[in-house]
Amino acid sequence: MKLIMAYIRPEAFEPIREDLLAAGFPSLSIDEVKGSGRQRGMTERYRGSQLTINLRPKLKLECVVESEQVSLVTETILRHARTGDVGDGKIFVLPVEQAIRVRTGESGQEVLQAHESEEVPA
Amino acid sequence: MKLIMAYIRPEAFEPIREDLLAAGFPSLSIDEVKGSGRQRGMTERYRGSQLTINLRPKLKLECVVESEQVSLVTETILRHARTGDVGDGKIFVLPVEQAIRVRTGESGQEVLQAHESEEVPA
Amino acid sequence: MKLIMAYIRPEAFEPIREDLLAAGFPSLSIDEVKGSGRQRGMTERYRGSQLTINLRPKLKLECVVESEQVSLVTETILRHARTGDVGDGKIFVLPVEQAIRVRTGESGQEVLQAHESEEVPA
Amino acid sequence: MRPSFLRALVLAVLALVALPAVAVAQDKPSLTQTVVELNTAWVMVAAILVMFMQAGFAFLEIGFSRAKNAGAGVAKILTNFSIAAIAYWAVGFALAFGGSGLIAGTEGFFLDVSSDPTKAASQIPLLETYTIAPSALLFFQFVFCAVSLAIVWGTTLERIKYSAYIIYAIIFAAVIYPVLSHWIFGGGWLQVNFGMQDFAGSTVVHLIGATGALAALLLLGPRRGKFGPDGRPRAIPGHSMPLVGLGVLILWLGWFGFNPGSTLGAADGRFAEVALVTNLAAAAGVIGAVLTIYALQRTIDIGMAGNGAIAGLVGITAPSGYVEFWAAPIIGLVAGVIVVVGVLAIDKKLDDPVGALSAHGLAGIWGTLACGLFTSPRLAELNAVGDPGLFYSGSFGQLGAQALGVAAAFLVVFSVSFAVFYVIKKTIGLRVTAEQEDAGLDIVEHGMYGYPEQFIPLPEMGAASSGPLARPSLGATGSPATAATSRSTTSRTGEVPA
Amino acid sequence: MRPSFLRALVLAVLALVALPAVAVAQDKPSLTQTVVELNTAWVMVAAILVMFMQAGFAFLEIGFSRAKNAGAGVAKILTNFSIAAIAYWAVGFALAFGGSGLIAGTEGFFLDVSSDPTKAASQIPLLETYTIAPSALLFFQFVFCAVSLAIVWGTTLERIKYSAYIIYAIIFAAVIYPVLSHWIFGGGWLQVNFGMQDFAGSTVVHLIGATGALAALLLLGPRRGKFGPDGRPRAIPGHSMPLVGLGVLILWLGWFGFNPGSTLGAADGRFAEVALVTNLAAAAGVIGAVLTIYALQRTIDIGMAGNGAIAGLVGITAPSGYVEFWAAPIIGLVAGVIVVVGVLAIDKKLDDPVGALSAHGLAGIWGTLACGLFTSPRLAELNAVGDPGLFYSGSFGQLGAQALGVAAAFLVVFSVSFAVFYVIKKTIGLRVTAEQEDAGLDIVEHGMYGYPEQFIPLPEMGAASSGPLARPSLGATGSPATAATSRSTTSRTGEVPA
Amino acid sequence: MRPSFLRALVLAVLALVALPAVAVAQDKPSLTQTVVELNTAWVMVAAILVMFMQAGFAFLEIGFSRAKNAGAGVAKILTNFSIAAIAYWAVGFALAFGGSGLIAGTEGFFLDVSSDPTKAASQIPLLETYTIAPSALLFFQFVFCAVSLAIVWGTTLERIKYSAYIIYAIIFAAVIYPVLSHWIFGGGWLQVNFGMQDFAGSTVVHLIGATGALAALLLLGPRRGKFGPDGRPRAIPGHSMPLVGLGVLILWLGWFGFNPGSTLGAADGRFAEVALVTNLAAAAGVIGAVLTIYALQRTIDIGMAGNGAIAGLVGITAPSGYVEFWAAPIIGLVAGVIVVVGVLAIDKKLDDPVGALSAHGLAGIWGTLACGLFTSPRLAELNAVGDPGLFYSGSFGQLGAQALGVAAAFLVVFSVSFAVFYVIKKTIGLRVTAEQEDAGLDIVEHGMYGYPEQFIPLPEMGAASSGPLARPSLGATGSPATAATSRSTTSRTGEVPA
Ligand SMILES: Nc1ncnc2c1ncn2[C@@H]1O[C@H](COP(=O)(O)OP(=O)(O)O)[C@@H](O)[C@H]1O
Ligand SMILES: Nc1ncnc2c1ncn2[C@@H]1O[C@H](COP(=O)(O)OP(=O)(O)O)[C@@H](O)[C@H]1O
Ligand SMILES: Nc1ncnc2c1ncn2[C@@H]1O[C@H](COP(=O)(O)OP(=O)(O)O)[C@@H](O)[C@H]1O
Repeated sequence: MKLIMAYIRPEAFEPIREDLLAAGFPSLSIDEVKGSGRQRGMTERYRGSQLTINLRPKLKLECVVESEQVSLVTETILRHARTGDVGDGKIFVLPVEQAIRVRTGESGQEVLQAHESEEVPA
Repeated sequence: MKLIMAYIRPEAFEPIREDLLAAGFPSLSIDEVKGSGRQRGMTERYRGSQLTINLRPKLKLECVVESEQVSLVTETILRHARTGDVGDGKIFVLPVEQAIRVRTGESGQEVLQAHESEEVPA
Repeated sequence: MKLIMAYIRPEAFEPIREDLLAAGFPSLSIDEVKGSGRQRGMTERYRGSQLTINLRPKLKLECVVESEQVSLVTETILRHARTGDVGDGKIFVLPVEQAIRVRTGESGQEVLQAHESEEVPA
Repeated sequence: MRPSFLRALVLAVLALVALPAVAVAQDKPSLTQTVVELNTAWVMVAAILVMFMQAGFAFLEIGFSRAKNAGAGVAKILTNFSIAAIAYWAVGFALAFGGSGLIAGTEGFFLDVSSDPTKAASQIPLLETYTIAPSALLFFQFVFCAVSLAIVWGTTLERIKYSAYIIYAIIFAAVIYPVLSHWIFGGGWLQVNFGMQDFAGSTVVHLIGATGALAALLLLGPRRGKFGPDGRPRAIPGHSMPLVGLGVLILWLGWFGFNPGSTLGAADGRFAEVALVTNLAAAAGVIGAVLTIYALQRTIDIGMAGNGAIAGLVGITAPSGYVEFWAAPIIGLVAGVIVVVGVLAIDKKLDDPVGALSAHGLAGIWGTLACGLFTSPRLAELNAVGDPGLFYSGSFGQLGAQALGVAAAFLVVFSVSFAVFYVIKKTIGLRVTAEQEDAGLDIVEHGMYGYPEQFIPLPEMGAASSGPLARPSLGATGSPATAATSRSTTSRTGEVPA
Repeated sequence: MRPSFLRALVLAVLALVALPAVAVAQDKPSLTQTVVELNTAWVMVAAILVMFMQAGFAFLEIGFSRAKNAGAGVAKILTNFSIAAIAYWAVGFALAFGGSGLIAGTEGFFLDVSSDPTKAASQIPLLETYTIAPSALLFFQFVFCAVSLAIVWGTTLERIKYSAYIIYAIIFAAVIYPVLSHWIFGGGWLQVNFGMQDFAGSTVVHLIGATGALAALLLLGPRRGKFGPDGRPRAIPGHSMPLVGLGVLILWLGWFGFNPGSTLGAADGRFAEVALVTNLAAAAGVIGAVLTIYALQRTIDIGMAGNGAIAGLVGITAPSGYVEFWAAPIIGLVAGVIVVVGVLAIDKKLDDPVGALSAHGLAGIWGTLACGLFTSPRLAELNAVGDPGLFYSGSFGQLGAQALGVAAAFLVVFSVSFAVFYVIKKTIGLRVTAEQEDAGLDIVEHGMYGYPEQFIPLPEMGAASSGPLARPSLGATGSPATAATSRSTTSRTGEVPA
Repeated sequence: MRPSFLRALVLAVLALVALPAVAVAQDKPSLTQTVVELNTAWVMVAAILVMFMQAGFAFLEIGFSRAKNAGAGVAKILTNFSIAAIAYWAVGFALAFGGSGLIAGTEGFFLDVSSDPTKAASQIPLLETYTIAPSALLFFQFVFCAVSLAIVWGTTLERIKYSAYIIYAIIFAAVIYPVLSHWIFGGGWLQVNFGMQDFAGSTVVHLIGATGALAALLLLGPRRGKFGPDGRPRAIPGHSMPLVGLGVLILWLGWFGFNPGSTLGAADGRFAEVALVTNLAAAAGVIGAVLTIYALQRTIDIGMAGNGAIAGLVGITAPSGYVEFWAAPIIGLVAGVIVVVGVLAIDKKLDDPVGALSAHGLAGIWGTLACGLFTSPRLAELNAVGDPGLFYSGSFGQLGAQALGVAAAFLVVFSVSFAVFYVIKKTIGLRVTAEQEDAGLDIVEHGMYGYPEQFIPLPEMGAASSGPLARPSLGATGSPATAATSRSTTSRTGEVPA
């Protein structure tokens, strides 16, 4: 199992979510973070003084999937997150050793995403 | 050492924190994130137009512990976070290679949580 | 490649960012999180009732670098984040298996940080 | 309230009201008419200030709510004020001032002075005492009713159902408040038979509102999480002290209509004296509350300072037309102490998020009783209601009348309100479900958060909502030209500007 | 507006204005002079209330904006109000009231009554009708113009350029509004030749503002993301319902100056009747809107409740001086229904974030037409404008006059406004770029967010901005002494207090 | 201020005040009495508007603070206003108006007109000039004192100790402000011996407040992080421009009481002219400030637009009763330019977060001097203070008097204030600790954040505070029935609705 951790532009998320859902990956989490990278900072003005902001808002998308599905997910992300401008972000893949579904307590890679066969209690 | 990364309902956190503290795991971090999973979205209405919200607020709990203590922590989380309804969340375990305590600079797994024997400077 | 994940005091970030930038590590992400550790909680009062806050605001810094550069980064963090008081935070290092630059789709450790030699399109 | 003042002008008012065409036709202004106009102008200004107290209550309540219930406070104030406006005009005003029965008035339903002004004037005995336009009297009395109704709801916030409160609002504005105000303001038994003094309504407006709140609260219960498993109260902080402050300052402002307007005219500048008395008490209320809370918990609780102001104002409301300047800071200071001690005591058992039971209830009782202590002979005579207070007369007589009034008002309003809320609870229900309470009234009853961006994840706001800073090419502030340039000149050195 | 009322007083005003030194010199006050002063006082109070409606519009607009555009609303209201103040004084007032031509006035530019009061009085025919100080008339009329201008901008928010709106503001306040108000308020052709009734400006102020908004909107287009790829509207929720509520309550307050102040004096207390009528309609507007939206979508939309209040107020603005009490709740209720249906319908094709097209446009039309239905014979006569409405007279005559007035005002204002905005669009541009719109007007036009801490990352705020809770040694609330102690006594047990 | 106007009425006032019982007894209203009532009504309305300026200052200050200090602003305004109310009534009013000494008054401490009205009237010489109720005069003058005090604190925000500011507040309201206002308003040496013109207090109220602020600031120092290691100023943005806007609009509103109310009556409608003059200057102030800041930094700084309005208002405060309409936009425009340049210049060395030193100090000086330039002969005569300005008379005489007044006021207030703050600093301390400053005054002094949900982690708010969206079964908006259904019908397809 792998954790796909992608820093993307906030506006890119919606189409990614839709495609992932269609591809059978409904489960993921996002977090609003600030990133510094190659992208320029901004200078703001307030009552004559300046403030330079180097950190830009990014969305961090976290999605744990079975190892063989990593490329499927990263490709979906790349498809929508790429504008070609500096600041598009990065995707990192980390190893995951264990996964547990809280609702049932079951563990293993079948808990990662929703599966057709699975029973849905509520 | 392992990083336990749990996505749970926000209201489940308080009892988990208390039990972990009692069990000798005072050190952890949380973050307010938004998750998408099996849980239904909500439809909101505003001046006649609709807005469908697919992401629900979750709490992400991060706790690095020694490898042999992982199950102790995950069981504590499962005990309180499970309502049996869709949306209870997931727990993931990732390998951690190094841990450093900033205050002292010392590293190794003894820095992860507070230990009885340890010196507490201030 | 490694992910350096550091929980630090918010006020420590600025000098760390500056030093990392100077050392050739412009790329990183931060997130405002809440942490529990050895640090005392605070008691707040509101209309005569009390509320004890055990979680303190921390900054989580995430920076993926080549394996051999981990110590360079952690030392920079330690230099500025250490006050010697309880609550200074922790640094964890996790393995990263893959890194992709969204803008170009290229992957590998050369995407992690900006390199002199690299072409900068926009 | 001074029933026998300037009685001679009444003929003029009648003439004026009855014969507008004549008034228009006449070439020279008459002084009598000008006095009526001046009185009407002052009372309308006062009424407009009191109307704005709705915003004060709204923001007090909103500020003391959590963010997930902030929008509901807006809907609540708009709905209640509107219901009260219609109900009071249709029914309430007639019960309150449409005749001189001991229990209630009987004439003037759906009052329409403009279509038949003589009839209106003949229906309202108070117009024989005060030389103002009938519409001004109706409007002024209505905004008082609306204040009293607004007081009910602070205590119930974050859990009461929309449908529940509108039912009570109709009954309150049409019947409960009007009948009580008839007893004390409109020539009813407490005023006439017992000489109860309540210049602007410490009892009529404030205690009554707080009593309705208490009845609702007992049937409603505390907010989820207010009391721990051990039964100890837990702080559930409101989401915005600045909005609480806005509410308090607007209320303070409105009170300059509330008390000084209750002179129902500009006669001999009395209203200025009432205003000064009011301000001194409010100021002392803040000081009393701040000192008390600091003594008890070593911090200057912001909400308590605000409650102190309100308690001072509520406390001086009944005495404001009856006491000399020197008494005002004393009355206010005591009210400030009472409200803090009251909030702390009540909080142990009941969940009153805004402190209305103390600030309007206890301070309302104190204010009403204070007349029995401080009313000066001069002013008792001027108002022609009751006798001087204990400190002047040495007699407990007036104090007794005041206590009786408080007890009667409390018992009647509590019984009726409890019955109404009980029926609501057993039929349509008084409270939202636990899940709805957790989610917040905004999303549950109103379909959208009061602060959408706080609760809706950024990407759900649509592609256009990426927010500041997200786009790549806004490197330089404001100027798209520069932005375009910066886009093409990004270089190694430009990547991360210092 | 009653042109022939108390005409006799005009000599006194002239004398007073012309001869202040004499007035000062004379030892005894004269009743005539006192009446002028009283009228002036009431009209000034009303004007001040109307001035404060600027805050109402500002917060309505700010609350309905996303947080990234919240500050721009502040800059917009300050700038527009200021431009209007200068432009109306310099040019507008003369066009509106400086003579009795059918199209526009011609005297009184840069009015300076104080330097030459007799001249001012001779320039303004209205001063022969109303006995108030010339400055009060000017100020009262100016704040109306400023309200009308403020209405234009809500519809354009979150995307219009600063430079675009200031240009239109100058033209609107100097020419468009003054000319139209001359036609209907100032003795122009609609008032004189057709007897169009518009007591306080359902058409003059509200419809005109909404018409300008429509012209702007058609050239401006919807906000990015308002309509999905399928063309269906998507909700873009404003960021703060409490601020919307503040706006609505301030507007409601201001309307007690708007309508009752349009009596332009205190004569026989008419203004109190107008106030009551106004309040009944507003209340019914809220009720109508709440019932309608609940029937349609099963939630009590907060913004719609607020729109209902405003629609009720707009609807009663024209009739407020012409109808009896009973008509007010009906007019308001219908306005409340109209505004909800209107917002939902318009939202399908046009992006009007605050609902101004419905609340000021449709309700303004309804209000103007309502005079043709409900105007009572008594009040038509008192105001000496037009005839009774259909329900009294059985004749469609007045309704026709009203419809004509609406059509004329709409067509003229729409054409001129569209032309002005078209020229602006083709020259300096009407709208910020897509990137700027995404980033928000605050940062792009004003250099800083309206809520900096919401958008600036914590560490960028400087080392001093670490914020509460971050520092280690503030263990106990408030007291540094205790904090110091807690620092040194941290122990195993103390590490994580329960 | 016109000392010799309508002097004849004074007997009537005395009679009225002295003999309320008689007034009541008499059957016919007297015109003299009605004039007093009208004057009193206008002055009270004005005073109430000025009172509300407290909310304006509060929100200006709150908006310009960071969120962690937002609640402290509420506590500060309530406390200071309350202290001032008691201190001014007890001591201040007597020093200011209780006699005609050149330095200070000596009678009327703890004034209680109602218990002994003849005495009160005999103590206050001003009541011989103005025919208003004594309480109205006291209240009007008190709210001015409270405005001046409020000005002091904006400069000190985010770091001054609660205990420090209450001490200065007592001294300021009891002594400093009253003595200075005696010199210029109350018949003291600057007014009588030098004919200094200051109609509503550019110097008395605004410059004095700013001077106190400067003294405090010099001893207090800048906020942590304001100046970088290189000594260059760094922006510390306030947290809410909408609240700044609210503050500015409320202040603008209040100014319609401030300047026009300073006529101390309704005589010949002069107050309407003053209001118009005031508005023109404020508008020009906004325009001046916007143009200046745009010229300097290419963005329309929102706070600067607000400062421009205030500077325009402060600038016109002294001249408002002395100048013709045409002068107002000029005075305002210059004030708008001054405030921007002043803020930028001062910001280089001193940390004045709200710009009070410029907006009230520099613009106050400009306004006072402007009388020496623009005062018209007609109005100098009407007010019977000083001579016409340079542009009419060609003489520098009045300008000299104005400059002398400014210098005297500044020097005296600065010295005394500096001494008071110095003693406070050396004893109880003026400033919170660095750690407390970082944590914010809200939590440190008031025990709780002004915005609790912003600073308290969600789970700490208790189990009941899970917030919207968290619960599983609220799938459909609002309706629990549907929610229950949705719970049981969740299926594969229903899991993730589009
Ligand atoms: N090595 C890294 N570690 C952590 N976050 C990174 C790293 N590199 C990039 N990011 C995140 O990705 C965002 C975009 O990166 P940036 O370097 O600006 O874009 P690009 O990849 O187009 O050069 C950054 O703002 C940051 O949040
Ligand atoms: N594979 C995953 N990767 C990342 N986050 C996940 C993943 N699966 C679940 N989550 C998180 O857990 C939350 C609950 O998951 P959900 O699928 O709704 O519950 P359940 O496990 O009961 O089916 C989601 O909202 C999301 O935040
Ligand atoms: N084992 C851990 N897992 C996750 N977060 C941790 C862990 N230990 C510490 N932290 C984070 O670091 C912060 C500081 O830790 P703390 O124990 O107070 O400091 P110290 O290392 O000086 O004893 C915590 O608030 C928490 O956010």
